[in-house]
Amino acid sequence: MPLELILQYVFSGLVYGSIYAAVAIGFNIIYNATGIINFAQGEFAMLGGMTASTLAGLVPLWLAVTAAVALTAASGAAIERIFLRRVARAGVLKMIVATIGLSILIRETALLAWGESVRTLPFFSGNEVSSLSFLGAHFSPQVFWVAGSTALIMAGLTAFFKFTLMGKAMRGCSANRDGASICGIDPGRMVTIAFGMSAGIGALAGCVVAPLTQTHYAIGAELAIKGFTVAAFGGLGNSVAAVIAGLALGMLESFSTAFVPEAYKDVVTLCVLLALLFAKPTGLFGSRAASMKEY
Amino acid sequence: MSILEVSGLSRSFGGLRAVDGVGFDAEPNRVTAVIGPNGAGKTTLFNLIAGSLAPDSGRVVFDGSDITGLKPYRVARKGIARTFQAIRLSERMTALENVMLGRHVRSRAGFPSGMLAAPWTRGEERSIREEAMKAIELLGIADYRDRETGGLPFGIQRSVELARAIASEPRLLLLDEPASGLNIRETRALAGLIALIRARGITILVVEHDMSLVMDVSDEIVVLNFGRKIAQGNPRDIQANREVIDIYLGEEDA
Amino acid sequence: MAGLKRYLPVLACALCAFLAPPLLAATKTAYLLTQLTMSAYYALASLGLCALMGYAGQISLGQAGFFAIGGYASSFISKVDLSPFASGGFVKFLGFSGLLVRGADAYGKAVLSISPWVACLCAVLLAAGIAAFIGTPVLRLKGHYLAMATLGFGIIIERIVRGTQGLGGADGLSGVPPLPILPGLAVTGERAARAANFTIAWLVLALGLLALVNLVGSRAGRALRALRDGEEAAGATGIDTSRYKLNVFVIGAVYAAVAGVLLTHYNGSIGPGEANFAKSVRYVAIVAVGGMANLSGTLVAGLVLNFLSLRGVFGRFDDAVFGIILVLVMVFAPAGKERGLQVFRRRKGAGG
Amino acid sequence: MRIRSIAKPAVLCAVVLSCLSPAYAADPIKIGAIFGVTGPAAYLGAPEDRTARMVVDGINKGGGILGRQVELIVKDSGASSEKAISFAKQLIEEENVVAIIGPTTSGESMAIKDVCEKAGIPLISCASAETIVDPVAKYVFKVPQKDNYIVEWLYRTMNKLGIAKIGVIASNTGFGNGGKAQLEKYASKYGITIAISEVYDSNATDLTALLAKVNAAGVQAVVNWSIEPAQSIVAKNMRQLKMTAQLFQSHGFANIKYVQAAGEAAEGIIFPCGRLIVAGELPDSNPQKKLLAKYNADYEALYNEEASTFGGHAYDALSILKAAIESAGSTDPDKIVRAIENLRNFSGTAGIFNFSPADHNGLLMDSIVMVTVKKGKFTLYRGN
Repeated sequence: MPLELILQYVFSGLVYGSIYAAVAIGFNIIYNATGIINFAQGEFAMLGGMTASTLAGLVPLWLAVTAAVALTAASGAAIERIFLRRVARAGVLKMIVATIGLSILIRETALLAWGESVRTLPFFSGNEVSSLSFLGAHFSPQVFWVAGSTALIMAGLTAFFKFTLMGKAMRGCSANRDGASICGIDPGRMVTIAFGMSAGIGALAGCVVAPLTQTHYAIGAELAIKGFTVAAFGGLGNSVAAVIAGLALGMLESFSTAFVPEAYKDVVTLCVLLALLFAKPTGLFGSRAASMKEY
Repeated sequence: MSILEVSGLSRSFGGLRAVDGVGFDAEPNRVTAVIGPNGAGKTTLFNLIAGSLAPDSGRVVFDGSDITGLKPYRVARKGIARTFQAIRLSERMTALENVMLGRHVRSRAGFPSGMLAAPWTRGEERSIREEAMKAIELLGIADYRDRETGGLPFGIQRSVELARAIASEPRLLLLDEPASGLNIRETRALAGLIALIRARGITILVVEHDMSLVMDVSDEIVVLNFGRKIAQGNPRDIQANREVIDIYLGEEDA
Repeated sequence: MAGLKRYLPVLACALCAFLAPPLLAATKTAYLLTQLTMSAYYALASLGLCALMGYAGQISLGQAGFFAIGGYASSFISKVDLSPFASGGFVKFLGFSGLLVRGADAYGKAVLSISPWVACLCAVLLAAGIAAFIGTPVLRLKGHYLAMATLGFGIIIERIVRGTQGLGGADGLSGVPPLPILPGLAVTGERAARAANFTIAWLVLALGLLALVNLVGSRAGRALRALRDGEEAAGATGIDTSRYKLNVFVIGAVYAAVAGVLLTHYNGSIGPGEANFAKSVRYVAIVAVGGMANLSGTLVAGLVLNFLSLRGVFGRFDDAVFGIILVLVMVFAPAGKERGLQVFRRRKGAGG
Repeated sequence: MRIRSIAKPAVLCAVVLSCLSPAYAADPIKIGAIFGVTGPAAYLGAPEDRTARMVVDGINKGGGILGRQVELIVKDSGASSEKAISFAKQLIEEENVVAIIGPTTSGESMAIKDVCEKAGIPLISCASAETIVDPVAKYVFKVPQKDNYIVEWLYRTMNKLGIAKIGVIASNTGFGNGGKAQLEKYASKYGITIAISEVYDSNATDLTALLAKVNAAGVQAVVNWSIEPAQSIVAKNMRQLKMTAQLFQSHGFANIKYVQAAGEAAEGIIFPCGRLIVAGELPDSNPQKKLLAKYNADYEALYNEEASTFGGHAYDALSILKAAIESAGSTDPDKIVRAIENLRNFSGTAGIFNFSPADHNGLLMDSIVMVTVKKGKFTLYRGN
């Protein structure tokens, strides 16, 4: 295969990978704080993209994106407060079923609010046709925004969890819920904040990718499945691993196009996930402890 | 000839050697107790024998056949029954149904015959029910028969668990801290039950740190400390054993 | 649950199978038979999932995958034209044993195909085989991983049936032949056979319920219920927990495959929509609203919800209704007694 | 809105009319409609649903058909064939509809083809798969253009532009696969070699990897056959990959939203479709012009979004049905079918229909024009 083609696959793999990684990070934050796999995580990305596209018509792009992220974060926290607070501690089976129901509800409301039509977001730099090239491979400048935002999210999270008081409190709460509450940390509030943060991160991922992939009410389900695949791939709860696994999966998907028709791309990804789950259920970098958290 | 031979059994979690080269034999239809202060590795040893934990090294031989590291259900099928420290019953099933579960190893109706309600299974079901009722009457909990175990008092739940173990007609019964959560009156009743079970020719291995129960029921005592066996003998010798007193300093009159 | 009380739902279902057609004909509402027949088959698939989720406590988000395997395999095998291989030994053997059917395709060309009975049997066996094959590793997983693995399985099936030209791609397979049962009686959507097909569907549903009611009351059923309430305790009483989970997983798959086969022959066609994630979620919602470990509850919920959905009562909110059900059932469902015991255990702390 | 009935106004008119007109059967003519208003085919089903309601309101305001008001019963099948079957049987046996229009997708149409044929109820499908009308079923028609006409227009244009080596990509839907098959079938006839031909997932959100592979095959043009948003994504990805190949789309691109989504990348895309979206540029002599202009204006006024060819299919289905009932003078299914088969140069949004017992689609090559995009607007393509 010629070098440009390989490089081309690398760049498209980078785009896929960064999107999945951002959604996977959202999964991990909620998983760490609550042990819940939030199947509605994909819908947060959809909400982010759709809100931004609506606002982009009224206000400058950067404001539309920031507002979309903030609004979605708020709705994520509210959803946890209203719905999931009562369902919490009801056992794994009920939690999964509740979040699936929630993702359907969010999607249907989005259908009601925005209709079935497809929306897009202006490119952050340049427009649909602007393209950069590197060693013969061409790609849209938006790719830097996508990869950059994921890197930004990673850096921000590491800093948040390491240096801020709330970050440490949240880590304490996820390590031992009862222990944390003894030291005066309100686990309930931590969970709400976790949902808010992961909703915001999902929304940012949704906004950054919208110019490339466009967005409509039903885009969330796909993202959730891929995001979870990456989270499980890396090891539930481990966000650094999620980024590595995300990029690995992205490359796998884009290179698989060279051998398998694109329509079977998902079959390849899911077969790899299933093989991994059977071989090492805790994921590539996961530890036994991380997977024991599913109370 | 001893019914249970444990030799060189050890298991560590990360750096901690919870059980370190423990070996002992249990004589048929006698009560062997394993005691030791908290964290001595009693429960770990118990789980290694019962099969819910795989040992790092060592052997467990039951009635001549090696059961080291066998899965719990295979251990149970060899004729070893066990109870759990925190009672694990099916709350949404009645006491009778729970005890009937004990007959699982003694019956063989499978999925197909179950779904087709094959005629021969009716006979087996009847015998399962009868055997279970025998164990329930033996344990004196007949009038709780049709009540869901979730709502029963703690002592009765313990009896149901014992009845379930007895119903499987085991040759060896493993009791994991049976006295935990029981008051004085219930512990004394438990001692009676253990004697009753022993009289039916069932060998008992009990892990317990309630000294009054241990001294009352056991024929042989194994003492563990920091994962190692430090003494073994009949209750009187153990009471007089210097080392045992040291590790229990001041515990004597608890 | 001893005694004959637990067989009442089975009796009721069987009675409906015979009484409903004349009753509906009398009240001029015989047109409801179609949707009631289709709902019965979907309820059968939900029953299989109820055994798995309610009685063995294992979640599956891939039930629609098995439904589709049943439907697609049966329609593909019964439609494939064997005339080019007519000289082959195997085909001669089939002909000799009376398993071949002569017919004509849409263009009137003579076609030699396997009798739908053989196709139907192969389809169910295929589903059982796939369930056993993937069940072994999958059922070692717990909670989220199990949900994810079954979800992944479902999507793989959906992508395969949607992407394969041989299976009609996104249009699915149509022109599926009727499934003859007795001379003059066949599973088909023909208007003349409407009442007979209703009876067939509800009898099959009654039999499916009967088998599970028997199972729950049997030795294996007790073991399943113990497994659900505590896998470790069940193991200690001699129950091979992984084999039992696998058995229920395969039974659930067989129920879905049988439903898939019969409904496909009844409808005369099957589309990739039968395998998608939204369908699996519906089965989960029906089991959840039916009360998780409640066979008759699942049956009633399956019939009612599918009937309303098939009549278009929910209109464009069809998916939304099932989403709302899931959230409400989970928010208001009792947290389950096992929660209580678990809290007790944590406070006690393990000694020794 | 379980049964989206517009019974209330219709019944009112019926009452008024019945006391005026002789004791004519005042009960409304029931027409069934099955559209995928939600679900994967929402971009087609929703405009079809909105158009159908608009057309029926118009018919009823104009006195209905044969003096009887029309009751349109719309069912949202969400593009799933099992629901289409259930609704078809319900519409036929319970609602006793005179005819059914829709469904939106080919899969659903094939599923209920036999149901309508055996029940003897006319079905006018809004889906384009060739197998709906081939083999011909007496009661089953379809209004969208034949795939092979679209393909032959594409290949004629390529011949004019001297393009001989192309890449074909299509979504794995009935629409996509149908088009890809026709493209492969007619390629040799026009001396076109297909260097690479592949299917992608209908809800694909990024096709750079696939297009890089297509580009590496050294093609002069790419044909993308799909109805999903992927159409705009293909356009953007090709420009981002600096591909020089000319992009051809299918008639699925005839919705201005896809142009808006593709932005500048849409410039210069060429695709064949009905005349609806370029109605303004048609010469006044064109018989369709008045009709298209009216449909565009009415639709935009009512739903403030531009009309699309997909909505046009519902428009044609209903107007053909109305014309057939009126010319047959009755709602008897067999009379309606014969009337449709005798319809000659009937002007619809998709083209001029000429039905016959052997041709239940009625559209010929001339129903299609080549269109391109200039400055974000559709315009007739007049050669290079």
